[in-house]
Amino acid sequence: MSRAAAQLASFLRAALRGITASPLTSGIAIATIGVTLVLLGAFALLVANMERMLDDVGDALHVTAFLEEGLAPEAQRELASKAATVEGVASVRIVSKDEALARFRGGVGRGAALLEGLSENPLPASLEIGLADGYRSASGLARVSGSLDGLPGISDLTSGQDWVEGYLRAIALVRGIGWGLAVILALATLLIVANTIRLAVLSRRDELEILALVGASRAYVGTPFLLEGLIQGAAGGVLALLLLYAVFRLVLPGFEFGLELVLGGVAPRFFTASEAALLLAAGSGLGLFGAAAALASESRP
Amino acid sequence: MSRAAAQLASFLRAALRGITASPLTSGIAIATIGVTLVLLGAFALLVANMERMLDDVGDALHVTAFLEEGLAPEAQRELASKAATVEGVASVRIVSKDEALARFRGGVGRGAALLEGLSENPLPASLEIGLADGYRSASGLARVSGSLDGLPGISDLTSGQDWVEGYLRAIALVRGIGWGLAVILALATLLIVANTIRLAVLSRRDELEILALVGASRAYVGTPFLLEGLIQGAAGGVLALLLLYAVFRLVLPGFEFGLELVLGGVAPRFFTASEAALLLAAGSGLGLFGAAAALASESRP
Amino acid sequence: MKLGPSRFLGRRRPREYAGGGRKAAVQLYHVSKSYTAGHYALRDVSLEFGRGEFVFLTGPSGAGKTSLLKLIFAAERPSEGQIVVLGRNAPRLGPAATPPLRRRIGVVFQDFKLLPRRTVEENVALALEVVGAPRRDNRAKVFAILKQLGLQHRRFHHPLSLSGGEQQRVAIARALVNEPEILLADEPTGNLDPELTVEIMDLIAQTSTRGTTVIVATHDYGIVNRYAKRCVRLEGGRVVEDAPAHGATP
Amino acid sequence: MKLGPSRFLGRRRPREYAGGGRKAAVQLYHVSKSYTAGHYALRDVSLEFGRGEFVFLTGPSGAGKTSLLKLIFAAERPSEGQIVVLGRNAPRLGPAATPPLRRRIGVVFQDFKLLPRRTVEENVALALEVVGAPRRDNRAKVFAILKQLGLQHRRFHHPLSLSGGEQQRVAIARALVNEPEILLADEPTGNLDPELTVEIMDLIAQTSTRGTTVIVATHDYGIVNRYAKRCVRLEGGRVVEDAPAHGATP
Ligand SMILES: Nc1ncnc2c1ncn2[C@@H]1O[C@H](COP(=O)(O)OP(=O)(O)OP(=O)(O)O)[C@@H](O)[C@H]1O
Ligand SMILES: Nc1ncnc2c1ncn2[C@@H]1O[C@H](COP(=O)(O)OP(=O)(O)OP(=O)(O)O)[C@@H](O)[C@H]1O
Ligand SMILES: [Mg+2]
Ligand SMILES: [Mg+2]
Repeated sequence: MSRAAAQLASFLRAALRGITASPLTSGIAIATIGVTLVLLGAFALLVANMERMLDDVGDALHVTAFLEEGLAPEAQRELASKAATVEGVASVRIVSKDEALARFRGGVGRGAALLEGLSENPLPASLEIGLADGYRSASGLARVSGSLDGLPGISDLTSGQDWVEGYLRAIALVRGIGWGLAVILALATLLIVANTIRLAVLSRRDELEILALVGASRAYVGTPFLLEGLIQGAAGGVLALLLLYAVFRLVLPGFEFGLELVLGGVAPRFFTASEAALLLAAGSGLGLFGAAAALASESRP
Repeated sequence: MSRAAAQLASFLRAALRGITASPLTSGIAIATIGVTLVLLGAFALLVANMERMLDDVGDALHVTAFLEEGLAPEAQRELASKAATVEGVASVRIVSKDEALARFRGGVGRGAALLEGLSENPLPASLEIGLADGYRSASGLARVSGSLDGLPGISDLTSGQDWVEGYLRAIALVRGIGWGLAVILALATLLIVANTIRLAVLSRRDELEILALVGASRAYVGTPFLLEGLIQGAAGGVLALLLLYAVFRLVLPGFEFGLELVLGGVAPRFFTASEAALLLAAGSGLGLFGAAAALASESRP
Repeated sequence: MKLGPSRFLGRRRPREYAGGGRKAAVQLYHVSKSYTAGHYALRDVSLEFGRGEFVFLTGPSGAGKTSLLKLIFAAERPSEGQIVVLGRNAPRLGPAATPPLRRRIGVVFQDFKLLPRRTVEENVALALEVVGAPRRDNRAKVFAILKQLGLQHRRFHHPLSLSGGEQQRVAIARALVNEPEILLADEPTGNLDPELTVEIMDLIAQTSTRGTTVIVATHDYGIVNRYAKRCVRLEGGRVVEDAPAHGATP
Repeated sequence: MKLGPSRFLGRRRPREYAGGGRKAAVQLYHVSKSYTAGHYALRDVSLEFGRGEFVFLTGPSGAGKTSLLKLIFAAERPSEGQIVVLGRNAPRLGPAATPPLRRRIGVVFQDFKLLPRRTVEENVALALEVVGAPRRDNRAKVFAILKQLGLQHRRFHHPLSLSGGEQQRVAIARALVNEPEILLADEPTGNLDPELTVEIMDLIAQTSTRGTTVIVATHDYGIVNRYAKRCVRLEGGRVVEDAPAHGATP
């Protein structure tokens, strides 16, 4: 056991020597990995925060059921509780005629003061029906609307469905593009990091050859190189995390107001500890992979 | 002149030999450059198309000026032409009381049929005032509103300005984030490409040294290396363009419907010839820069 | 019936090198080596080197001396023929079995093959580390061999800052430090002055008296004559002379 | 008044090496070279080599032979002293002036320094291309010199597939092909057999009769004695002997 530890220590020493012996090559490799992971990390953060915002928008989605004129408040309440039992309904809120008028006025602006002269409030009372998680889609919306349509006392359901459908699709697309780009970026990162490590290792192929000629086993030759890749990848990951955190802490607060508008009041969040660990692991794994690929393309008996 | 051409030809031959002599290293370098430029190019396309969509949204932005009750159609037209002369106003459209009611009904849905019983149309006529290019911002909007406020016959201006302001800021932020990310990506590309070329060149530093010892001038040693970087960069650029075009032609049409929603009916466009040339030039320039940096870090008398 | 002849051929082969060889360190049977089609670096070479034997390998430039040494420590495979090294069929060894064989063989390469990023000490220690020997013991051994070669004051230098002769001595130290069963030395004194050449050849000769099989490729007939050992002469890839040792060491 | 002495020093220097040297190809004045503080590879060396002169440089391993040659073709700068090569102050030349000087000097490096990615022919042609000579003429010249060195059949090979002696001959061909004014050869026959050594040394000696200054660092006293030329012996970085040529060529 202590012998294995000694062996590992000597491999580590060899790996560190490899890194420090050509500081320029190593520095370039680490910087490249760091920059690539910054890109990936920044994008992951953007998508994650966008997801949360989209969830918020989803919360705001609802079906409006206009009630028949002259329905008593008690009957309205009864209808509301009935609607709440419909599959796919998460919440029901009663909007009275007065509340509807007040909202209308707010929407049309001061010009709506002209409505003051009306003897009667022309707007109907309605139910604002929130959708359950699985139903925040065009098809879910249609299903819920269908179920509600039969209830007595409901005169009409929002026909804004076309628009909602489009809106939901757009959101799905934005989400799709976001994740699609993230996947492409991840693949690109993989390629770039692995290749950078490969280039760094390739520049030392004569060393590999000499070691083999002196009778070094594959493990003896390969382990320090793999460790070197791992260390460079991890160093790139740390660099990326530090950069991202610095930007998050120092730069973002300046855009607080704008961010609130884009994220809709959702406070932007940084990586959780496990996500940060994942980024580090990704860097290390990529470094390892690149070194292994370089080694494989060089190995001879 | 023919001697210079012969010299250039021999430099080119040396550069190509350098590339083909280590196909793995060159291949890796070209692939890395290609992937990085694909990222940059894809993002540039996204931002460019988004810009066009935002322009479209900007076109839809307008100020609504509610007119005093009982203003004769002739007076309305006069007011409209007066409003059109105000600085920052691009277009003026008269919305009559009837049209306003029709729109309102459309907005509230079938439930609005309840309004039918009304003896009088409670909604005011208005002017829909489009903004000129430089005025599609919160401050521009306020300036135009201020100028219009004094005109006789106008009872009120849209107080939805708060919302518009927020909306415009959000758009500015999206635009800002888009360009910010593009700049970061461009810088990352610069670093990655330049570093990749550097690594590829560093692996041949002994060759540089030997050439210098044999009495080669700096130009003789350096030119083929610079050409090599240039060629690799250009090859990466071509690779990126081909990949992007393939995605644009083969993959995007599948998402046509979704795209229309996001881009608001604007057909997505590919690079213009000069933009494509710019991408190529960027690749070549980066390759050249990387090679020059590598050379500088190696050069001795 | 048609399969007969080839079957016989198949059987005949193992017999050809099955017996003997207990005391032989290296056996070559009808070995040929061709790097490029139509041109042979070695042609039908059959040789046997016993354990503890000291052999000079001579011949003009391009005769195939280095090629022969490369075949013995499995850096190249023969185009034809069989090679048995320390009882193992060298060219047939897989990637896992080759390193252990190489660790029993010390090689002084014609172009030294030192690691430029490691110090002299580390380069020499490499041969020990590769075997997995504990670090502590290594230092003493490395120091001892460097001292014998007059390099102890250079042990923390890097190979590129050494003179040609110093580099050559580091290569010799690396080959000797492990007390290998076979020592292959390719032109080991080409960069050394006559006094040093004698000193170092004496050192190499010593190892052979301790049981190491030593094969030295050289152009220096001065030392060939001085030691009066067995001398194999190659020319154009063929063995043209195999003169046995003729007398005691000087 | 206080500035006086240093001014005088400033003036004195140029005078020291201003005169003479018209016929001298290389002049060294009190040259010392130290790579690491406290240790001198060369110490207070003053030498002059005339145009067309043939000189052997001998001495034990680590004596400073290679260092001396490196100073002459401006691969290293002296720690102290002055060096004038072909009328130019070699160590003071900037990056633009060094290459033109080097093109007038042919060097056979102790470790060959061939480009592994170019063929033998291309490696030799390098010395001509660097001067900017037209391609067509080069081929004939390269072929001629390769033939003289017995390498014409190897001209499309890459250096790594050559034997040690073949590589050394390529290095010699590259140094000679340009008919340099000075030829520096560092252990040029360390990997060659005696017959080839004589052939190639004869070739090198010929160039000196054609006006090239030849400086050959070697351990091979056989050839030193054979040619009976001027022989400078270094030991521990100092010139310990400077024996003039003693007789006609053999
Ligand atoms: N780049 C360097 N850095 C540090 N020390 C060096 C360097 N080059 C040479 N030396 C040292 O300077 C001394 C002289 O070296 P040099 O190469 O000139 O010897 P040499 O006479 O050519 O020896 P050999 O015959 O072994 O080639 C040696 O002790 C060597 O270790
Ligand atoms: N890797 C290779 N590829 C092609 N040809 C090779 C290779 N290695 C050696 N040769 C050729 O094989 C022949 C024998 O080479 P080898 O290195 O064995 O000669 P050598 O006896 O060691 O010569 P020297 O004394 O010059 O070192 C030479 O003609 C050489 O060009
Ligand atoms: Mg050889
Ligand atoms: Mg030397």
